[in-house]
Amino acid sequence: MKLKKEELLHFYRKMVEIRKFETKVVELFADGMIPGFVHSYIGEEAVAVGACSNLNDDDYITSTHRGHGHLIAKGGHMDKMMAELFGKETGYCKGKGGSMHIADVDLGILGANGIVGGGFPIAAGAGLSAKMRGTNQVAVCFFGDGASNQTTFHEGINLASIWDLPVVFVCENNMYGISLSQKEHQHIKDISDRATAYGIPGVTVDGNDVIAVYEAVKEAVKRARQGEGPTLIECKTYRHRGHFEGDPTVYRSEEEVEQWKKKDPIKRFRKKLLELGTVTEDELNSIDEEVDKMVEEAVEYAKKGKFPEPEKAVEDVYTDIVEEVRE
Amino acid sequence: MKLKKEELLHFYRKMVEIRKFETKVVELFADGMIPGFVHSYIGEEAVAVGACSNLNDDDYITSTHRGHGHLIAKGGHMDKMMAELFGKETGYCKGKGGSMHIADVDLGILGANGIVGGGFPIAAGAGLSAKMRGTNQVAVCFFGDGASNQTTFHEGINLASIWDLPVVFVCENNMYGISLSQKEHQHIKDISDRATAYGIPGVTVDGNDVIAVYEAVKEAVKRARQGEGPTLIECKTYRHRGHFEGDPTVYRSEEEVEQWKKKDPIKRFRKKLLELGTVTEDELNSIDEEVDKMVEEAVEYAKKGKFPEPEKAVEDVYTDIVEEVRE
Amino acid sequence: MRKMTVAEAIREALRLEMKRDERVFIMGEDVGKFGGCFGVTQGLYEEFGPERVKDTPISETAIIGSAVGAAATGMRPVPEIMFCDFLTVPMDQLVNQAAKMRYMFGGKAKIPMTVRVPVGAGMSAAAQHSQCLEAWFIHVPGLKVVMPSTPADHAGLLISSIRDDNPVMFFEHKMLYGVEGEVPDEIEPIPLGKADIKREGEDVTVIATSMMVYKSLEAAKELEKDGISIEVVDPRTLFPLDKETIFESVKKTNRVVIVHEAVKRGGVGAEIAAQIADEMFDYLDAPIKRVAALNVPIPFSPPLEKYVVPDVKDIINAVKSIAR
Amino acid sequence: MRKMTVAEAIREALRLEMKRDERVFIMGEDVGKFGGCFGVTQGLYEEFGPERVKDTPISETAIIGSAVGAAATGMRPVPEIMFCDFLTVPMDQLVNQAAKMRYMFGGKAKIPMTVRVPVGAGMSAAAQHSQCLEAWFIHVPGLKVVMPSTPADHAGLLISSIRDDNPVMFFEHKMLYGVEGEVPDEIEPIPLGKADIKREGEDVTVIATSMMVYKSLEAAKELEKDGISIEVVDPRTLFPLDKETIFESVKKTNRVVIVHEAVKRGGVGAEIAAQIADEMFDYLDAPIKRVAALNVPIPFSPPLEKYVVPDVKDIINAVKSIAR
Ligand SMILES: Cc1ncc(C[n+]2csc(CCOP(=O)(O)OP(=O)(O)O)c2C)c(N)n1
Ligand SMILES: Cc1ncc(C[n+]2csc(CCOP(=O)(O)OP(=O)(O)O)c2C)c(N)n1
Ligand SMILES: [Mg+2]
Ligand SMILES: [Mg+2]
Repeated sequence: MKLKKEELLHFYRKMVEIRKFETKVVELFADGMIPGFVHSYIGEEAVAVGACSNLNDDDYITSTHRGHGHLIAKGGHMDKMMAELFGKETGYCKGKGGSMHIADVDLGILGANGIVGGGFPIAAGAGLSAKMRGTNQVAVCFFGDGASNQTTFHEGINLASIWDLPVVFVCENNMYGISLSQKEHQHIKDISDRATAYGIPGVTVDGNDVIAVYEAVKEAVKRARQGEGPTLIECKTYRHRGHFEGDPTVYRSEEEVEQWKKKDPIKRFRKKLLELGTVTEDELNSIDEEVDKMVEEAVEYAKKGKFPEPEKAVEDVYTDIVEEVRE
Repeated sequence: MKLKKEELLHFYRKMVEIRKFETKVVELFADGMIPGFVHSYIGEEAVAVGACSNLNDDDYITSTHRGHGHLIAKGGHMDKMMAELFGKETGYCKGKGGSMHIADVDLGILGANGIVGGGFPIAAGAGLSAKMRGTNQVAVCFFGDGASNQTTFHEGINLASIWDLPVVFVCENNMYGISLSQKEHQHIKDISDRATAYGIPGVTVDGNDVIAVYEAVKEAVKRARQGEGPTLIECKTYRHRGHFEGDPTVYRSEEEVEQWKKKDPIKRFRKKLLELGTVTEDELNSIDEEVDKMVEEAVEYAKKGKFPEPEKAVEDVYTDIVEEVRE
Repeated sequence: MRKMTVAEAIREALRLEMKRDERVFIMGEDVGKFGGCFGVTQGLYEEFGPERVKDTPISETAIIGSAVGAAATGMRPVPEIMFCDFLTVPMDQLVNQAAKMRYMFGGKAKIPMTVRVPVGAGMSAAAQHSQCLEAWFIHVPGLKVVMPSTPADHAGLLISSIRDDNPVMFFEHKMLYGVEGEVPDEIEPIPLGKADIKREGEDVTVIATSMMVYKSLEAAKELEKDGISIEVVDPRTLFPLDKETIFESVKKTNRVVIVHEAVKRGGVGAEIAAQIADEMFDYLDAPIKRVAALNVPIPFSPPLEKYVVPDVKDIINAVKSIAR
Repeated sequence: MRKMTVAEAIREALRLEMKRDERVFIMGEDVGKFGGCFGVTQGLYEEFGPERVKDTPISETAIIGSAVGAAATGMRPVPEIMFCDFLTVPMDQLVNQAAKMRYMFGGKAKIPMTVRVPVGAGMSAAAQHSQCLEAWFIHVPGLKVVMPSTPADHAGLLISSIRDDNPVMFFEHKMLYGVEGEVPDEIEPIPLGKADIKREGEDVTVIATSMMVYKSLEAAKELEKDGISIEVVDPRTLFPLDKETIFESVKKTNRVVIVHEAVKRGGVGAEIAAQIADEMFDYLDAPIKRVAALNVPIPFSPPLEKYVVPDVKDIINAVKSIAR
């Protein structure tokens, strides 16, 4: 597949956005600026970017507890994300959601999700809705290797398969569900093999190769838009950091981490771009700098925002009932 | 495989027991003697008998809403079953369970189950327990084609697969989950294909051929007892009657039913036995007559029993707390 | 006015809303050509076709979860869960997704879906097919909970539920499906959060839901013979709860019996009693009584089942125990 | 006596029972080499090995369901569900299988399993990681429900739960894991169904659970300054509930405040209030007050979370509103 330069640069920029955003988040978390849990996406950027680069603004995604990357890749605004992580009223969810619940429904982002596997049937429902409304929207459902053992995986994909729903199930196989390695939590090597159970195509790609992800998802999105139903795509990748910030990662070896860091999706892609000669080092560096600025601005925005007034806690439970929730 | 005559006769007898028991139940239900729901096993006898003939008394089974056949095949007593169906205190569950909850834990029968798919993890747990206690017991989990789309299918089998639990998952694919045909509820033809998702063996057999079922399960039980883990066996079969008694079966054609009735597992097996020349018509007829008598006795037993005293309703909720459940 | 059964009233409400709004659709197990396990959706498949009356696999999690996804993206699904007892299966999608999504997103989503659920004992369906679990759902902020009694209430409240922009749990008693009652020729929405006084009375307020409204009305007749006049208040929606109407009645009678079919411990009656014991304390002249199922799983055998579930006599006894 | 945190006390109880009875085993997500999401099972994997401290896939339904199967066949599993909020996933196995199996089988099975579940807010874990859902389970006949506060109570009650032949839901507050207290050198089982008076007092009975016991004790100190003496009753087990102790206290004070962290509507406080409003009506001199979380999903941002969950001040205000 021939990719245009601007596409390649888009991949690069988005991956760098995620990396730098996440790097900053890790820092701020350590500094006590971000409450709650933070699950870093560092190392997995090629998946979100490769997948979402196939989507339009009105296409849907469902995300996970490790959602920042998906949100940025789908076009989510860094400033509102950061403000949400801080718990500010200027955040995406007015401080009510936090890292695990950031959403931007207008951008088709149906939310990060604190429930492992929560997104499967929701994505199927978004696909169903698109189909019933006669649009050609698709829904991409991101999930982890661990999530592939949840109840919802089975029911969500089965439903999508029988109704030929326009859904792409994108597995981020980072080889661990918290401390449990894939070998320990399932008896298969390739999660894409599970596609057989639903009579849908299943493919495994190098999840640290943004172009490989992009192309696999492109094909799946095409099928979906043509009414040919869902696809299961497994992207083998790795999280550089612990499961959450603060995880001592006793369950994996330093060597393993180092091995994977060598396959860093951004470094690899940068090298490839330079080798191809399509772009210059300067171009890439200036992207890096632009992104640095974006992240700084996002932090500024977040810091500037106010914490929500406590009384606002009673709003947004229902569309119509507010004060009565006190009773 | 060479089967001894007594084995063959055992298959025949057990299938006839189920058929005659069920035929009587249908009659009694129509007469208003049996309250609640009744799901007839007629037409599927070869599955229960073929599978359970591999089991010892201390092996386990988990059954379904369509459980009478499994229970009889595992050695359950017809009289206590019938009394339970009548709701009598002399029944297996003292009238508390009814058709969907008959159990005989001493015979390893961990209960019929009113929740579709309820048995998968329970069977895995029984297998785990056997393994931890160092016995060589196995657990057989019966389930329908419809149940293969439940949450529990996925999690139960996955668990059994990673821990090499001694469990055999026996699917009774009777082509419908109530009104929905398999074609409509899943996008695959052979449910045994789902074994791929767990890296375990999957086989499909003619579920109306008791010997085929027997042999497939034999192999699986052997694997299980040797610590090699679970197997998924799909038995293609058909229920002659509606989903439950009273079902108008608008969703399938008379022709289809007739086709399958031609493949009646008992008629077929009887014919085969006679062709093989191992048994005489007289021998089979006398089994038929013995079973007729058994069923009559079971009905007598059931009729003779008393309904439970209403106050007994508060017993058996807990092992220790009784009267306090009124509060 | 015309006569309709509860099942017919529900079906008519579904029909009207599906005709009025093409975003409304039905999904569930055997709701299509089979017409529903209790025949409630009969004819709708023929009228609206398989796209809008969707037969699903036996996958309650997928049913509710896909309804959530569809509702969040512009549709108005009306999923059915075949028996209340099976709500245990898709609880996560109901409780952690449907109920909380709007809030977690800071008000930036709405989930207009109505989950229809048959509840109740009375047909020897035993422990896994007879429960009333509505109490769980009033404990889940973000959900509304409706539990009607008459055919007219089922129709009017179902219409409001479907038009509501929030997830609504709509509990129907399976033994009421065949019960007849008057239904207006033009079915109008009945607002959620408005109780209905099913019978006026002076001496004791009986707050009853679903099937127990009928049993309370029967009890009322018996009690009248003894000179005791009860007021039967049917909350109809358990959240929002019409405290005003309930409290007005308590002010008048100063005595309360709460009746529901769910097991007593932790049931909705506890919440209603607690609200009265707090806010109406000064008006109370007697202990607040609850009549509900024994705290046991529902047994199969008819004499046991009958014993466990509250009946007219239990209501009469409770009323008499506190009547002046 | 020695000092231990709640986490240590739980761990010690697990250790003792696993040493005493080889049928006892632990299973759950990351309970093994990781030592549990909150570190509670740390060291047990090393001591008892992977067979008895089983790391499971992220499959709550399989965890609970296989525990049921193991319990029914001679083992005594102690499964852990990582956050109370995830109980929504295996609800069917808890409610329709574990709780009802014995009954449905006519008393011919026992299901000795103890489900350990961290509850509660306080760490900005937001709506899907902060709930207290114990109320659902008192509404399920067949289950016992334990919710301790002090380290000693956690230890003693966990031992009893593990030895109990029925399925027990054991709720631990995650913000209490680090809280220290005295624990006997010989840990003895504390019987289920016995409340504990954490502080004697004369004027108002405060019935509080879990974390709220601590907040009530703080409130007690403040209130003392105003001359109000509260008796803090910790039920410790929500079913069986020690009505006797609670009622005795009410007889003495004639005034009741119930405090829990779960949202108010449909919470356990409703049941306790309802029982008092029925059986203790004649002893009551004031409305029964409940202090509980607002009826909203738990929000993320610290000021919001703090506002939603009850604190010392809320308890003080409630007590003052009814104190003589
Ligand atoms: C239903 C449920 N169970 C458990 C958890 C706790 N938990 C959060 S993330 C996680 C691991 C998920 O693993 P995986 O799906 O592989 O995603 P990854 O974290 O590796 O990206 C677990 C167990 C949860 N949030 N929801
Ligand atoms: C969780 C759950 N959902 C739905 C039902 C209602 N129900 C009872 S039997 C049945 C069909 C089961 O189909 P299958 O598994 O193929 O078994 P079969 O009846 O064909 O033997 C359904 C939907 C149920 N009992 N439990
Ligand atoms: Mg992972
Ligand atoms: Mg079937």
